[in-house]
Amino acid sequence: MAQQAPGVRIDGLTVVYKTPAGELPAVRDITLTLEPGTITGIVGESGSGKSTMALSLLNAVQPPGRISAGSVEIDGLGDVVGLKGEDLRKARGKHIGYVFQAAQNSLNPLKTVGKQLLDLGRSHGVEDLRGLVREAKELLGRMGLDGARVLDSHQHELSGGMRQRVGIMLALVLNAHLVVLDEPTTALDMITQANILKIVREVHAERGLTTLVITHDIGVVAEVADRLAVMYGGRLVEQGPTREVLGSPRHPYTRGLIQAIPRLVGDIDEARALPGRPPTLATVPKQGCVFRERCALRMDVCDTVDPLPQADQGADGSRVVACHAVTANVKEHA
Amino acid sequence: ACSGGSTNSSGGSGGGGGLFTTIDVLKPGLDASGPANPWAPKGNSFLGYNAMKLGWIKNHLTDPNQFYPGIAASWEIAPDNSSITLHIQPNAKWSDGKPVTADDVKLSLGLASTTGSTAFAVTPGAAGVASDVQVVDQKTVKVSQDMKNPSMKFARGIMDNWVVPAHVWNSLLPADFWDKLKAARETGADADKAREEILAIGQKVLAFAPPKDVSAGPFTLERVNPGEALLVKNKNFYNAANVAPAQVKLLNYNGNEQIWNYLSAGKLDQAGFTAMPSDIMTRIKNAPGSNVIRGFSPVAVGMAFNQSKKPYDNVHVRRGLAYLIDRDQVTKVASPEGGTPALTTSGIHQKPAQEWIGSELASLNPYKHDVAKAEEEFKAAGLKKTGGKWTLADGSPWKVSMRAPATFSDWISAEENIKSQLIAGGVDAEVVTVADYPVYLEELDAGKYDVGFWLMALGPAPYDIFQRLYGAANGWTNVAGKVAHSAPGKGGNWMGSAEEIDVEGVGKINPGELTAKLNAATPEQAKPIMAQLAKTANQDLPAIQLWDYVNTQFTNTSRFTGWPEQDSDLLRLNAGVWIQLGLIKAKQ
Amino acid sequence: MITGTGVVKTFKQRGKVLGAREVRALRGVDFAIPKGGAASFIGESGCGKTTLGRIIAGLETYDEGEIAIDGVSMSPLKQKQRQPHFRKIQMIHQDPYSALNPTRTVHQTLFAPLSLRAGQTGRSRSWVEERAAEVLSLVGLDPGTVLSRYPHQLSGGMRQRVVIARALTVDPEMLVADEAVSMIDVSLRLGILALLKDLRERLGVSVLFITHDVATARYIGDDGELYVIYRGQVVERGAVDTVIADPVHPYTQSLLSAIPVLHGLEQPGEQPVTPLESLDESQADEGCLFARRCPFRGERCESERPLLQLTQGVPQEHACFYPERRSVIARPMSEV
Amino acid sequence: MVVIARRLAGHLARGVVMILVVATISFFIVRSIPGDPVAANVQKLVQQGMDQQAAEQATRVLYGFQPKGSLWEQYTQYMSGLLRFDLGQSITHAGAPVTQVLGEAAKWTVLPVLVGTLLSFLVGILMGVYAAIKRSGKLGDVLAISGSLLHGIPQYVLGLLLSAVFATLIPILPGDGPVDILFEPGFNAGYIGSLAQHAVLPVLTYALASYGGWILAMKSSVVTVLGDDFILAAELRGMKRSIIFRYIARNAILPLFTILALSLGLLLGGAVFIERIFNYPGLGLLLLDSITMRDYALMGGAFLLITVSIIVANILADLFYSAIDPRVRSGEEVSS
Amino acid sequence: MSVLLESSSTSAAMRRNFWAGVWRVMKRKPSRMVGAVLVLGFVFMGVFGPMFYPAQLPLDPTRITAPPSWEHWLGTDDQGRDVIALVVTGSRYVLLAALVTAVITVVVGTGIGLFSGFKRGRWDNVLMRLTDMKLTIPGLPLLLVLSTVWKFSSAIQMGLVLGLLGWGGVARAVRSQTLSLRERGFIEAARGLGLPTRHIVGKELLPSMAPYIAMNMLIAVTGGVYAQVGLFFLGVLPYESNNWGQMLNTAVFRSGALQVPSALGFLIGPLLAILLLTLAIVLVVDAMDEIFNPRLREE
Ligand SMILES: Nc1ncnc2c1ncn2[C@@H]1O[C@H](COP(=O)(O)OP(=O)(O)OP(=O)(O)O)[C@@H](O)[C@H]1O
Ligand SMILES: Nc1ncnc2c1ncn2[C@@H]1O[C@H](COP(=O)(O)OP(=O)(O)OP(=O)(O)O)[C@@H](O)[C@H]1O
Ligand SMILES: [Mg+2]
Ligand SMILES: [Mg+2]
Ligand code: NI
Repeated sequence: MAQQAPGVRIDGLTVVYKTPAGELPAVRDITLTLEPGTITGIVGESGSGKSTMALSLLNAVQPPGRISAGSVEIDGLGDVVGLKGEDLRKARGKHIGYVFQAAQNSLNPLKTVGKQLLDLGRSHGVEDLRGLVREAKELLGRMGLDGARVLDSHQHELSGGMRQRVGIMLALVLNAHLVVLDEPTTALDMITQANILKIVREVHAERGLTTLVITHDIGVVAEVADRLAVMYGGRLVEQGPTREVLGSPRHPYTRGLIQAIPRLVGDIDEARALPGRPPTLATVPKQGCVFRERCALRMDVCDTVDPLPQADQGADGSRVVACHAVTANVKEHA
Repeated sequence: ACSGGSTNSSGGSGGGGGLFTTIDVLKPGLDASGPANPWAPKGNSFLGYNAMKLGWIKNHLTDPNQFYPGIAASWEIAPDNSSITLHIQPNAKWSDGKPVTADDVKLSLGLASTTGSTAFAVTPGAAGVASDVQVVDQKTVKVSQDMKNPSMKFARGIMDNWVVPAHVWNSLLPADFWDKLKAARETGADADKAREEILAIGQKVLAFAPPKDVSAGPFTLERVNPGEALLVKNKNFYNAANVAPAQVKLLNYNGNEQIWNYLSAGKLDQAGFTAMPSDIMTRIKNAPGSNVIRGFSPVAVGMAFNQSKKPYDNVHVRRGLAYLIDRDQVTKVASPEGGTPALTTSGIHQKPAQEWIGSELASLNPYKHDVAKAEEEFKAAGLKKTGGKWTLADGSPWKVSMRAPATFSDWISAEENIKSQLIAGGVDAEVVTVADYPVYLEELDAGKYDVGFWLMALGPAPYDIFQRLYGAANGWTNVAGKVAHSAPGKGGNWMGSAEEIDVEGVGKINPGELTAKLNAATPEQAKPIMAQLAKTANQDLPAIQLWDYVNTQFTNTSRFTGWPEQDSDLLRLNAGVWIQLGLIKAKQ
Repeated sequence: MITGTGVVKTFKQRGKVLGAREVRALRGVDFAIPKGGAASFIGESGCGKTTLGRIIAGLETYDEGEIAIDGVSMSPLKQKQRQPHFRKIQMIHQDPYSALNPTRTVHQTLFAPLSLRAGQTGRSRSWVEERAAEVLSLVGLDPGTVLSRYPHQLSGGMRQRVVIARALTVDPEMLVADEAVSMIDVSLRLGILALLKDLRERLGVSVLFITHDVATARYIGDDGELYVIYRGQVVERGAVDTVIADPVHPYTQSLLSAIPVLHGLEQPGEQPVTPLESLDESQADEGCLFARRCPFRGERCESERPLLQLTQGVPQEHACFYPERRSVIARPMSEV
Repeated sequence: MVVIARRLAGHLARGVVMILVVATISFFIVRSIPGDPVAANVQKLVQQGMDQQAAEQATRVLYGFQPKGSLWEQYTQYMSGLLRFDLGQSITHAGAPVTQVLGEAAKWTVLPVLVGTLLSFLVGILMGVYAAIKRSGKLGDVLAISGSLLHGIPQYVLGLLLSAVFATLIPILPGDGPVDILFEPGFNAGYIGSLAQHAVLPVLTYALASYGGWILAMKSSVVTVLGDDFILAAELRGMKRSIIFRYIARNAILPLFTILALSLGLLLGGAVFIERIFNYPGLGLLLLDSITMRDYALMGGAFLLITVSIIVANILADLFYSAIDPRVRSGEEVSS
Repeated sequence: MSVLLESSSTSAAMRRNFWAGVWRVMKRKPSRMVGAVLVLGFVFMGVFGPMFYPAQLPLDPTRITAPPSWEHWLGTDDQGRDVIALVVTGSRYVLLAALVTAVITVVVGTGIGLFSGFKRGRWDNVLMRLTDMKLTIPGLPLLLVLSTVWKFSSAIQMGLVLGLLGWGGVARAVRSQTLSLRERGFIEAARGLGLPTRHIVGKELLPSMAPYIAMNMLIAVTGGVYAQVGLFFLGVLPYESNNWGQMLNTAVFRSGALQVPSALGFLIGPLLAILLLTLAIVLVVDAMDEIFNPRLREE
C-alpha cells in the first residue's frame, strides 16, 4: 500500500496502569491531531505520560497498562485501538515506524543488524529481501554510515549514535510513513544529538513522513518540530506551532518550563526554576487541574474542574491551551 | 538381574542342566576388569566354581583337619602331624586339556607362600609352617611341617590352598625361589632381604592377570560385567559327569538389601548368609522353593571390657552387667536370623563347647537375666545406687560407653538394645560409633574404649578359640612358640586382664600360656585345658559372650535338588563345592 | 586552592585473559581552581571529565603529574595521608538516586559524618542535631519534613539537595558536581544551579562543575573558568562568557553549534561547525587529537600536537594551530 | 577466533592449576585419614579362618601396593605420576592401575548423568519458558513452586522415592545394577535393551534432580529477557511471534550454559547417592567403596576424576558460551 | 567516639510499614502461610520436640519395623521405637547442625564476599580464586573423603564442617552484590566523607544486602539438612541413634524398607520430614523474594 504521509487523529485517549492503588491514568483524555507531513513534538517531564502515549499510537501499551478510552485514527489504517492480532502486527513496522526510547538496546545482542533486518523482512512478507537490504544500505548511507559494515555488525560493535541511526533505519526500511521517535537523543552527547536531529529532519523531508518526536528536552523539539505539544501529569496542557508556543507560551506550565531553560547568552537572572515538583502516577490530582499545585495563577475552580482545551486558529495552525486562568483571561479581553 | 527384569528363564542358552544362579557373599562389588586370579581381592576366581583348592574344609565342631577332596583326591597325615602326602585326582585336567600335576601343586604352594598362607608363613618361627615341599611323582606331593613350632592345624593349612596351572603362572616364581623361602624363615639381614623379595613377588602374584581363565574346577569364567559374572561348564573337569548346571551366574551386590531382593524373588539357587531383619526372612521363606539350611558357624560375639578402665577392673561390675543384660532380647533385636543367644560365657561357641568340656558346661554360671543378682554384684563392687542410678564408689557418675564401628549394623543394634536395658536397670549407658572398622580396630587397640564388641570363639581349632580372649588383644604374644606378656595398655593389650587369675576350683592359672599350649595339643590333651580356660572366662568375664553365630544358607529347590541337610558338614562351603562333589542335581 | 599540572591517567582494561587494552583517559591536564572560585569542564561523552573530577575529589588515583591542595603536593603522600586533604573536596554525584542509600533516612545519612566529626572534635550531640538542620536549610530544605524521610520519598531535586547537604557536613572547600543536574527534571534544574552559586557566594566554597550542557556552566557564577576537554586534553580554557561568545578552537565551536536552537526564541548562529564523524577513542594519537574530525585541519595538524597556549589576539588559552573566532551560537531574537 | 583461543588458553591454564591444587588437597586429606586398614584386613582374614600370622602376611603383601617413603617423597611421586596420567595402584583391585579402574567406572556415571542432564535440560527449558510466560497465573505459580521444590529436594530423596515406587511397590522397572548378564555384551537388542531398562530409574533421578533447577533458571532468564528493550522493540517493529520467540529463547538460554556446567558438578557429586541406591557401578560407588576399604590411591583418584570432569565441563560450557555469544567472541566482557 | 542513636520514631514507623507489607505478601498466596507455619513448626519441633518424649524412647522388641498402626502412625523402627517419636526427637540434632551450617555459611560467605568485593585488587583475586576452587570441588565427594578424617561427634561440629565447606556460593553472590553496590554513589560518598570502613560495611552495605543474606541463610539451612542426612544415609558417619539420615540408612540397608512394605513407614518418616522442610523453605523463600523485592513491594 503505497500511501503518502498519513494524518493521525487522537481523540479522548486515556491509558491506565493497574497498580496496587487501583487503575491510575498515565494519559488522560488527550486529543491531538498530527497533520500529514508535519513533525510534531511532544515535551513533558519524566513521568508525564509521553512514552505511554507514543505506545498507544501502535496500540502497544504494555501490561499492566491498557487503553481504557478514546481512539487513534490513522489514515489508511483506521482506528488502531480496535486493531488486533495479525492486523495489528502488520501495521507495526510497515505503516508505523517506531524508534525506541532506549534505542541503545533495541537490537538483539546475539544477531547482526543484517540478520535482524532479514527477520523483519520475513515478518512482513517482503519477497525481495535483496531489495530490502539494498534499501537499508541506502538509508544507512544517507545517514552517514557504511551500510555494508553496519549490517554485518552486532549491537555491541556500534556506538550509541550508530545504534540510534540503525533504529531509525529499521523504522523506515519497510516504507512506513508515520514515524514515532521516543526520546531519540537521550543518552547521546551533544554532537551526536545534533547529527541525529539533522538526520531526522532530512529524512522526514525526503521521504514525506508524518513524524512524532517525543522528548523531555524542549531544545530538541524546538530544533526539529513544526508543532509542539506540552504534556503534564498525563494531560496535554498546550499545543500549537513550535515558534508560537516558544515565542509566546500561554499555559503557566509552558511558561515556567521555557523560563527554566538555561541560556547560552543573555541575562542569567531571567531564568528560574519552577517551584514544586512534577507529579507521579500516584500523586497526580484525580480531579481539577493537574498543574494547580505549582501554578502561580491558581484559582478556586482549578481544584475541582478540569480545564477544557480551548482552541484558536493562528496563522501557522491551531493553538490549544487547557487552563482556567488563560481561558478566563482571554474571555476578559474579549 | 533385578526385580522386574528378566529372570533365569530368559537365559535360554543354558541347556542341559540349565543355569545355576548364586552370589558370592564374600565379594561385594564384582569387578568386571578383575583377573581370574584367586589371590586378587577383586579377582574373578570363584571358590569351588573356577577356583580349586587342594581340599575343602569340613564344617567340623572340633577337628580342624577334616576335608572333602578337591585337587587332592586323598591324603595321608603323618601320625605326629609332621607331614602330609597328597594324591592328586588322577583325572584332573585343566580346562585347556593339560593334566593337573604335582608341579602345578608345588608352584601353587610357592605362590601361596608369597601372598600369605597359614602353612606358608614367611615369619620366622611361625607355628605350623611347611618346611619342605617334595614332588614324589607326577601325581603325589609330600609336604613336611617344621617341627620346631608345630601346629595341630598344619594339614588344614596345606589343604586350604589354591591350585593354579603352572604353565600359566610359571613366570612368577624365580628359579631360586624355594631357597629364598628357606632363607626368609631365618633371622638376620639376609632373611630380611629374602622376605622383601618374596613380598615383591607376592605383589606380582596379586596383580597377575592370566590372559584367559584356565581352571581345573567344574566351570570356567565366560565373562563378567558390572552386574554379574557368567561361568560355563568345564568339560575337562574330572567329575564333569556329575556336574549338573551348564552355566553358573554369580550376581553382583553392593549391599545386603540386594541379596534380600534376589532371595525374596526366588532368583538365587543358593546364597550364603547375610544379616537380615525377620520380616525379610519371612518373605524369603515364602518365596517359591525357598529353603533355609542352618548349621554351625564357629564364631561368637562378645562385649569385651577394657579392664584398665574403672570400674571394669572389678569383676563384680562385669558380672553385674552380665546379669543385667538379657541376651535373648539382644539377639532377637540384633541378629534374629544369624545368631542364637549364648547360653553362657565360656569363650567357646555353645555347640562345640559340649564336645570340648562336656559336663563341665553345666557347672558354668549361665548369667541368666536377673536384676536382683546384678544389684548384688554392683553392691559387692562397691557401687552406689542414688536416685535409681548406679554411681561409682566415690559417687561420681558411671556411664557404660559402648563402641562399635558404624558399618556393623547388628553390633550397633545390639548396643542400642543393651543401652536401653542398662538404662532401665539404673545404669547409664551410651552407644558411640566410629567411622568404620579400621578406625575401630585402631582405637580399640590403643585402649581408647571402655567397652567394645569383639568376635570370639573362632573355631574349630582350640588354640584359635581362646586366642581371641587370651591372645594378643589381652597381652599374650606367641612368637615362635614362646609366650610373652605385655602389661595392660602396652603392645596391643587393650583388654588388660591380670596375667594370673585365681579360678575357683582350678587355682591360679596363666590363661595365656595355657592357650599357647593348645596350639600343638592333641584333642585329648586339649580337652582339660579347654575346660580350665572356659571356667576362667566364665568367672573372670573378660568379655560377655552375647550370641553365637549360626551359619545360615539359602537354597531354592525350584530348579535344583540335592542340597545339604541341616547341620551338614558341607555348610561352610559354598555351592560350587557342592556342585563339584556331584551333590546337586537338576530338578526333573 | 587546587592546582593540577600535567595530570595523566591511563586505564588498563582488565578482565581480558591475556593482554590488556589501554584507555588514555587524561593526557596531561593542567588546571587551577582558586578558593571560592568556579570552574566548569565541558566535553563530549568519554572525553575524561568524570575521570578528572574523580581524581580531583580523591576518589581515583592519577598516574603522572601533580596535584596540590592548598599548596600541599599530593604526589609524595600515601593514600591514607592524602585523605584528610581530599576530604576538603566533596563529590556531588550525577545520579541522586544511587547517591543516597535507600535503606537509610536523611537523618541517618547526615548524622553519620556529623557524629564522626562531633566525636573527633568533642562536640555534643545537640551540635549534630543543629548542624544537620543547618545544612538542610542551607540547601533549601525544611529539616522538619525531610529529616525522617527515606530517599524514595523525595523528588529528584530534593534528593540532589540532600546529597549536597551531606557534602556540606564536612565543611568542604570545594564541591565537584559531576553532571549534577542532568538527571533532574528540567523544571528543577535551575534550582540546583542557583543553590550551587548561592553556596559559593555565602560559604566561599569553590565549585568544579562538570557538564555537557555549556549553558548551565554560566549559572555557577560568571567569574568562572571554562575548560573544554577533548580526549583527555584541555583544548580551550578561559572565562565562561568569553569562551561561549568567542570560541576559537574548532572543537569548542562544534560543541557550541550542536546546542539545539530554540526556534521562536533564538536565531541560529551564522557559522555552525558540526563534525559528522563520531568520537573514536581508538583513533591514532599523532598530531592534533581533533584533526580527523576537524573541517579546518591543515597539514601541520596531522603530524604535530598543538599545546594549550595563549596566542596574540585571542583572550583565552587554546590548543589549536589555526585559532579563529566563529559565530556559532544561537542568539536570542531580542538581540538580533 | 583469537579471543576464543586466548580464553581457552586462560581456562586451560587455570584448569591445570586447579587440578594440581585439588590433587594436592586430596593427596593430603586421604593420607590424614585415621584408622588402620591393615588391622582391619587382618581381622577380616582371621574371621574367614586364616591364621593370625598368615593374615598379617597376606595383608602386608596387599598393602605393599601403597607407595612408600616419606610423605614428601610420596607426594612428589604422586604428582609426577599425575603428569603421566598415572594415579597409582588400587589396593582393593590388587595393584590394578587406578586409571583403569576409574575408566571402567566412569562410563556408568558419565552416560546416565549426560542423558539425565540433557533430558531435564530440554524439558526444563520448555517448562521454564512456559512458567515465565504464565508467571502471573496459577499454572506458572505451580510450575515455579514445583520447580523450586524439585530443585530443593536432595537427590537421595528422589532416588529413594522412585525406587520405592517403581522398583518395589509397582515393580515395573529394575532398581539395581546396570544390566542383565545373560545378554552377550555388544550391539544386540537384548543387551542394549537391558542396559536401557536398567538405566531408566537412575537417569530419571538425575533428570528430576536437575529439572527443577532448569525450570527456575530458564524462567528467570526468560523473564529478564522479556524485560529487555529489544524484545519490545521487535514487537513494535511488527516481527512475527515465532521470530520473537526465537529471540527470547536464544538470549535466555545463553546464560544457562554456565549453570549447565555447575549442574553437571552437582550431579556428579550426587552420583554417590544415586549409584548407592540403584547399585550402579559408577564413580560414586567406587569412591564410597574405596573409602570403606581405605584404598587411598583409588579414593584420591575417584575424587580427582570427579573434580576434573567438573572443571572440564566448566571450560566446555564457557567455550560453548563464547562460541555463540558475539559479545564474548569479540572480547567484550559480559557481566552477569 | 560517641555513637548516636538513630531516630527511633522513623524506624518504628518503617518497621510497622514493613510488617504490613509482609502481611500483604503472605495473604496474597495462602501457600506462603502454609510455608511459614511449617517453618515455625519445624523450629518448635527442634526446640521443644524432644521434651515431649523421655530421653530414652520406649522400645518394644516384639514390634520391630512394624507397619503403621493406630498406636504408631508411621510404624516402628528396627528397635521397635515409634517412627514419629524418632523423627521428632531426631529433629534437634539435624536442625541444630543445619542452623550452625547456615550461620557459618552465611557469616563466612558474607565476610569473604564483602571483604573481597570491598577491597578488590589482589585480595579479591586471591579470594575469588579460592572461592572458584571451592565451587568447583564437588561438595559431597569432598565430604565423603573428609568424613573419614573428621569425627562429627556433635551437631555443632557437623554444622561447622558443613558450613566451612558451603560458603562458596554465598561469597560469590555477596561479592558481586558488593561490587555493584560499590558502584552506587552512596558508598563512594561515604568514603569521600571519611566515614570509617566499619560504618560503610556495617551501616551501608550490610543492610542493603540483609534480605538477600536472610534468604541465603534459609537456603543454607536446607543445604545443611540435606548434606548431613545424606552422609548419615550413606553410612559414612558414626552411627547416631536418633537422626533422620540414620533412620533412612537403617530403613533401607538394614530393615529392607525398599523390599518389605511393613518397614516402609520407617522410610517414609524421615523422607516426609525432609520433603516438608523443603516445601516450607521454598514457600517462605518465595514470599521473602516478594517482600524484599522493592519492585514488588512498592504499593
Ligand atoms: N508498567 C507500569 N506500571 C505502572 N505504572 C507505569 C508503568 N509504566 C509507566 N507507568 C507510569 O505511567 C506514567 C507515565 O509513564 P511514561 O513512561 O509514559 O512517562 P514518560 O513521560 O515517558 O517518562 P520518561 O521521560 O521518564 O520516559 C508514569 O507515572 C509511570 O510511573
Ligand atoms: N574505571 C575505568 N576503567 C576503564 N576505563 C575507564 C574507567 N573510567 C573511565 N574509563 C574510560 O576513560 C575515558 C573517560 O571516561 P570519563 O568517564 O571520564 O568520561 P566523561 O567525560 O565523564 O564521559 P560522560 O560524559 O559519558 O560521563 C572513557 O573512554 C572511559 O571508557
Ligand atoms: Mg518515556
Ligand atoms: Mg561522566
Ligand atoms: Ni541452584
